[in-house]
Amino acid sequence: MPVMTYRDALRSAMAEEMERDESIVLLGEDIGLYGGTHLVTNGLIDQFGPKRVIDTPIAEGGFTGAAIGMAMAGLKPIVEMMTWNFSFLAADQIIQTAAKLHYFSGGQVNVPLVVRGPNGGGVQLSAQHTHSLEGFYGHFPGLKVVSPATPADVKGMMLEAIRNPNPVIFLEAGALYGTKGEVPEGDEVVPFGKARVAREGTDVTLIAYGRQVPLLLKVADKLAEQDISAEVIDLRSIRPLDTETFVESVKKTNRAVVVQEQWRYFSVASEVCAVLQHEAFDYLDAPVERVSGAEVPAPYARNLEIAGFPTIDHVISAARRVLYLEK
Amino acid sequence: MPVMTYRDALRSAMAEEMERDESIVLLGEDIGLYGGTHLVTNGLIDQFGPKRVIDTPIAEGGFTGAAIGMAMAGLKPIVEMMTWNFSFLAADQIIQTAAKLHYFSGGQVNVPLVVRGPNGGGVQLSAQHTHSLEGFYGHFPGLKVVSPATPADVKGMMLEAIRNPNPVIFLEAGALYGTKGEVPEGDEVVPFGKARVAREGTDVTLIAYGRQVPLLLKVADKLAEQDISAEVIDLRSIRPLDTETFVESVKKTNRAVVVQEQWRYFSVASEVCAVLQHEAFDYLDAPVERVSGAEVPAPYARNLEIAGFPTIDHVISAARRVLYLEK
Amino acid sequence: MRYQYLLLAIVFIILMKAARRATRVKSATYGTISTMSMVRDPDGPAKAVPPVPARPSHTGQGIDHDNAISSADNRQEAAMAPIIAPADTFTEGQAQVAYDAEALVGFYQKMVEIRLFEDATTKAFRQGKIGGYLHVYSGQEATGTAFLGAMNRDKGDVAIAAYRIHAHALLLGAHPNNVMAELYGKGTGIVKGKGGSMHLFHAEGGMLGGYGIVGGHIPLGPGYAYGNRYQGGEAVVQLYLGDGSIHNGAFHEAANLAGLWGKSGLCPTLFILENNQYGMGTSVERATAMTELGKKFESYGIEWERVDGMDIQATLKVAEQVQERVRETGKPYAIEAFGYRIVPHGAADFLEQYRSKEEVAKWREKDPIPLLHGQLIEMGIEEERLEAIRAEAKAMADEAVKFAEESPDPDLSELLTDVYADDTYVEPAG
Amino acid sequence: MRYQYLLLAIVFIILMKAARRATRVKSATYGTISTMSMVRDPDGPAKAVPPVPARPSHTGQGIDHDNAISSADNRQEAAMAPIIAPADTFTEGQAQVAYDAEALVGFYQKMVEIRLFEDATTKAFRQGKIGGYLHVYSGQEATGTAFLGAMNRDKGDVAIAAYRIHAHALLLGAHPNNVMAELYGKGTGIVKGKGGSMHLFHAEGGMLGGYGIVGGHIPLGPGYAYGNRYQGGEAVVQLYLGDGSIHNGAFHEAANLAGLWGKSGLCPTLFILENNQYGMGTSVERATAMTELGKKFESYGIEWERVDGMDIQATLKVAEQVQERVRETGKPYAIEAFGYRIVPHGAADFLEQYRSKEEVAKWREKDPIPLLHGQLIEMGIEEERLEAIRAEAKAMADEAVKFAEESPDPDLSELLTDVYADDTYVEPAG
Ligand SMILES: Cc1ncc(C[n+]2csc(CCOP(=O)(O)OP(=O)(O)O)c2C)c(N)n1
Ligand SMILES: Cc1ncc(C[n+]2csc(CCOP(=O)(O)OP(=O)(O)O)c2C)c(N)n1
Ligand SMILES: [Mg+2]
Ligand SMILES: [Mg+2]
Repeated sequence: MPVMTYRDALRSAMAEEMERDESIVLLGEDIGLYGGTHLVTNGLIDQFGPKRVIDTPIAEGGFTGAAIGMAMAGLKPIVEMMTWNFSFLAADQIIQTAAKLHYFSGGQVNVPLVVRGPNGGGVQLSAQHTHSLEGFYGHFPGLKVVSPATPADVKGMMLEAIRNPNPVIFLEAGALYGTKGEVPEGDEVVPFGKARVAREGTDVTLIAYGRQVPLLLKVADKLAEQDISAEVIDLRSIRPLDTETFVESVKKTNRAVVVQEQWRYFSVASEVCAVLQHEAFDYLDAPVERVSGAEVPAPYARNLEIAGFPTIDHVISAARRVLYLEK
Repeated sequence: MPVMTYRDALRSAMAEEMERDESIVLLGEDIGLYGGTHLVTNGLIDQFGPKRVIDTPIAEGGFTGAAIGMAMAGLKPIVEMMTWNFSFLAADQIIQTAAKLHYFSGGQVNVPLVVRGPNGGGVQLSAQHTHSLEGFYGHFPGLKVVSPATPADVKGMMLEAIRNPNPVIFLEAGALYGTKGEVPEGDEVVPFGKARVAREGTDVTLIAYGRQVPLLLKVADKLAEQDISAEVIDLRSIRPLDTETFVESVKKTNRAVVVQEQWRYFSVASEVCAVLQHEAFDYLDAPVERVSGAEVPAPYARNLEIAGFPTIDHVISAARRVLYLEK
Repeated sequence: MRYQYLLLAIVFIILMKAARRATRVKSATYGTISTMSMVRDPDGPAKAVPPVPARPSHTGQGIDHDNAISSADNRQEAAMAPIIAPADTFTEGQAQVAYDAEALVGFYQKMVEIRLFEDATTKAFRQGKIGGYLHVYSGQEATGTAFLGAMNRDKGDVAIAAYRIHAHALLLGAHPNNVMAELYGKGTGIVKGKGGSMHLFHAEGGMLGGYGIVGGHIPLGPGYAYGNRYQGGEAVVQLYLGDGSIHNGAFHEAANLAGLWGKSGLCPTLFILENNQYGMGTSVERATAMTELGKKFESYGIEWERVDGMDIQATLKVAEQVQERVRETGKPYAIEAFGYRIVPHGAADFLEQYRSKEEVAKWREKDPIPLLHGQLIEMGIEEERLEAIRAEAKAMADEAVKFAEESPDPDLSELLTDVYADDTYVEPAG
Repeated sequence: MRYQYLLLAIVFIILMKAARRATRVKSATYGTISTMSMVRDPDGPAKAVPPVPARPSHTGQGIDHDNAISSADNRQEAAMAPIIAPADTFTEGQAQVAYDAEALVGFYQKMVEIRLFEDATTKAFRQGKIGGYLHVYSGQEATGTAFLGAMNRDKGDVAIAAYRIHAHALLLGAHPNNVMAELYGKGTGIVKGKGGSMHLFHAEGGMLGGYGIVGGHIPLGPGYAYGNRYQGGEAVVQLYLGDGSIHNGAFHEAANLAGLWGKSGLCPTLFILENNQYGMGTSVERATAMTELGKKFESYGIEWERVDGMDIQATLKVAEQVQERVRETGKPYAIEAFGYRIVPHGAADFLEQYRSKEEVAKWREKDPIPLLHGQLIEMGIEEERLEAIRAEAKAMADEAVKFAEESPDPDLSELLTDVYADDTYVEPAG
């Protein structure tokens, strides 16, 4: 299997599908001439022309709404949020229109729309440019929300996202754009609503998605050094959420740690805990631990920023807590 | 103590405080001449004039942002969202500016702002006009988020909201505007971050906020008929969340049901479950049950709408499940 | 509680009487046409529908009147002078087609159908049979009737509008029975009872909604237009918006995209700005310092003209011409249809503290239906024929009500369908 | 990985060389002033800073060049003709004050200080000492320098701006050391290391931010202006915005509120639209069909004029006059300052696929600093004096770098403070 970066895998999913299907268009700020601020769309304007790779003014609400209109007219638009931090300006279009149109039209209108872009913290991007919005968008029925962590998944899930007849919130792990991995050639769709066991283990289940998945794999390595066998679950889909996979895992390990970059309250980790205490009540040997970001807007200074994100040490310590190896 | 409606208690908190403090201004759509679509501000333009009761164009983002500017200039603006459903258009201003300004200015700027309005479903308002946004806004540090359920609380918490130096998301239970209750006279502030035991009981803890609180009180009555003694907790504050009160209650009752109108995933109830399984792990005799709205955009037809909201029967049945009286 | 309702009912009757008094002279000239939910026996005197307690828009709880209006000064400081229709700025149009009396009779019929249908909806709302929000189009019928009439479905033309849209659905061929059933929240409703008054869709007829967030639907228009042209289509999108929505950022962003995409002929969008002078209770003067609303399109390189939105002969003159112009150029174009909402904003909003009865009365004199009625009589159409049209329209509305009342509620299973186009499982309440 | 970095470094050197070649002629005339992060020894030839691999803006991961540009046609179809400055539309202003050479020397000093300070920031960014986003003001100094100079702090004037704001902070009296320390993310930073380049605040000097969401700060301006007037203040709010932000809904809503509130004299806001012809990589022509940006203010009843934003004598002529005009009327007013960003959008954006080197070179000839330099020489100011100013400015920048480098990181406890103004407890990570 060819090895490629997360960024390339993503671009190739779009480019390949655009070659197959003329109804796909891209919209976003500086995705064309400029090449995309994260170079995800670099070169696509040359390949497909400006009618299909549409540079827009800085008007997230407007062009997301326009993309909904395009979807109604039979296109399959892919909107780039330059970063998801700007999507608050499109929240009304996403939540009030895209998510509900199929329902309140009594099924008369479909919205096959993908809204994609980098999500989560970068390096010192500070308060307004650092958000993890899985729970935020995941809350709304009518949307599908995914958060792929590997090059293979980002390609396979983008293919699925484009072909899916619903509005899809595609939360890329911006921090992982440059990471590499094997990517199956051709048309390997990764379906939504299926979590992935990223590593098998027996003593404790570590659960995350996106940027935290590679972090958990490192944690698992370190725990292995302490003779602790950790199973790592990559949720991949946020809505629908595959509860079965992690519940089954915890029924086996009896202990779980959920890790996320986002804030603790009303979050993905809250949900996972709520599901686990319900579905694996009799299996849990310890309270499920959550590891989350600090409850603060992201600071700029690197030392503060690092202190505000979940770290390997946080997770190790949480894993040891659920194993009653430390307090 | 005088008895008044939730609506009047709310209005009187604002009117009394406006008489005491000239720096308070109101902004919103049709809050002045029209009287407010829910009549919460009715008459205030006559009392305080159009410079203090400012009718705005339909521009939620713009006037919320302007209110932030006013707060920076030393005013204490109270913004009315005609309904919180329109606040997605102001989400950027609320989340990106109001919530973070104090932090990213290194403490140089305060934002003493209240954004208020009716939240939650009404009667047949359908998909775009039916949202419960406690978890949505509660997720963001920098905001204070409250959801009062009684006339006394709505008055006392509005007084606190106005005097609080932070941006406050004030989620009124629109469906309760006409309900009556005793309201202490004068300056009785209800502090944020303190839940309320709305009814004491010993067998099961029922937890909610806003519109569901009166519903839980009815449930408790019905359970009493079955010789089940239910304790009812009204969370009141969403951020900060008073976890102590409900954890203590569950340590006593060993069983809990959390009820909310909002969608199940990544919600307030998720959080309460997550906290309970962690803080009361050894006390829980049964998994905490959640009762939430159906995972659909709100339908218009009355029968569908009713079927989509949590009901007394849902809660009774959940309470009986945690007591192992039914499956 | 009962006492409050009684008080409300009394206030309501007084208001109704005043409104009737104000319009009596004019209404005498147009027989059964009424707008304040009065059902007139064609042969007898008008009878007011027995008022049921109006409900406030949100909760079903009573409204309190404790905080009566106290200071006229503050109020005056806030209110502005009533707006006068800038009649001299209306364009005449250069219609190829001259509409003869026969054609106009057809338009008369359409307008009457809408009016009487909507009168019936208002009545049903007051009876508590229709829930949620209900916004009727009374006074503005000439605009929708002319412009929607210019649509060419063979070419794929569609309309996208906000929430004051019963007329749009009816004019684009939705069956009145299904529209009424929708408002009743019945399973036979045009969107299965899921949407209600604000979310009417009739995709087959080109009616693509039906949206409740002011301004929120505007970006959809240029997007649809682009999407259609991109695929080689030749559709024109009619995009209806209100004067209140024009100050919203969504308008600005969408109009700018339309202008921009229009440069390459990829954005055949006809903006139809219905300036009825109020966004809910806020007059144009109180919403913007630059009140010449159509001119705002110039910021986006979009040409525009203003028409008298209450005179169907004026709107007709323009409609077909601009529709084809947009089709040919692929560029957006804008119409400001200047008019007036002669009814309250929504059916629940009976308190009109923000405008005077005199102002409403003045504008009711320009009501497009009696206006056309008078013109037709002058052209020699016989009153009996128009009377028959009204009777038929009334029968149509009655039939719709009957259909709606007799229709079953939606099946409860409908709650969980249409969330996802691929029927992904969703959880029920509880 | 290493190979990629090497490749990047080579590409980078080539780009730098090309840029230098393009500007050599002109740059020879202004001594040590440089913008492409070249540090010149005052006595010797220019030396390029050894290029470190530029990082893409988000991840610190390498950029791939696999998808090289293949089709020139598509690119040409997308790009539009370069914009020419509409010089004949610039207003002359009727300044009461004529600025003599001595005063202009003062402005020269300010502009040079900004330029050299920012050159130092760019260098530090390339060295990896400054993180996040870094947007410098090079080419636009004449605008900020003139307008911010017209502020009257005794009357409470303030400025609110976006993220290209080092100049604003410096000109309003923030100490360069603290500004630089902020960019370094140090505890001595002007906002304690919490904000970085985009969030500079110096409330004492009237600098109220520092915002990173395009358009998001605009509504704050009219709000602040209203708030101040409401309390009997006489402040003017200078509200800086870019050409890219004007298509955002936030602009539209805010400008409309400003116009409206201005009718009652309650909105003394001076909009300063810095039209540097690009929003990131998108030219004005590619962002709107109506490219006369200042004219967009007319939609809100706001008067405006256009000035040459690269000629400080032009901006000075207008600045004081309009500042006082806004103060007197309490109404908003707008300036379109037409100029050019002669540097990449952000310090990480070295790939400029969206504009030609020729275009940049052409505009570098209008660089405000050499322009004023030439004017001053013509006025008889001696080169030595200007040289000394540049040397001092360089020393100031060096000192700021030294201060920043030697400053301690913020105390870790700072992570959890300033979330709430009343110090509500917040939880740490973990
Ligand atoms: C974003 C948003 N804000 C507020 C409302 C409440 N609201 C419904 S209709 C309306 C007035 C709209 O006025 P206009 O656009 O002129 O349309 P008209 O009612 O006159 O047809 C308002 C404020 C809403 N639905 N959406
Ligand atoms: C809402 C939003 N969308 C996109 C961005 C990314 N972005 C940062 S600066 C910029 C360009 C802004 O251009 P302009 O307003 O002209 O200011 P200039 O950079 O030219 O000073 C963009 C698109 C952002 N910060 N906020
Ligand atoms: Mg209107
Ligand atoms: Mg710019």
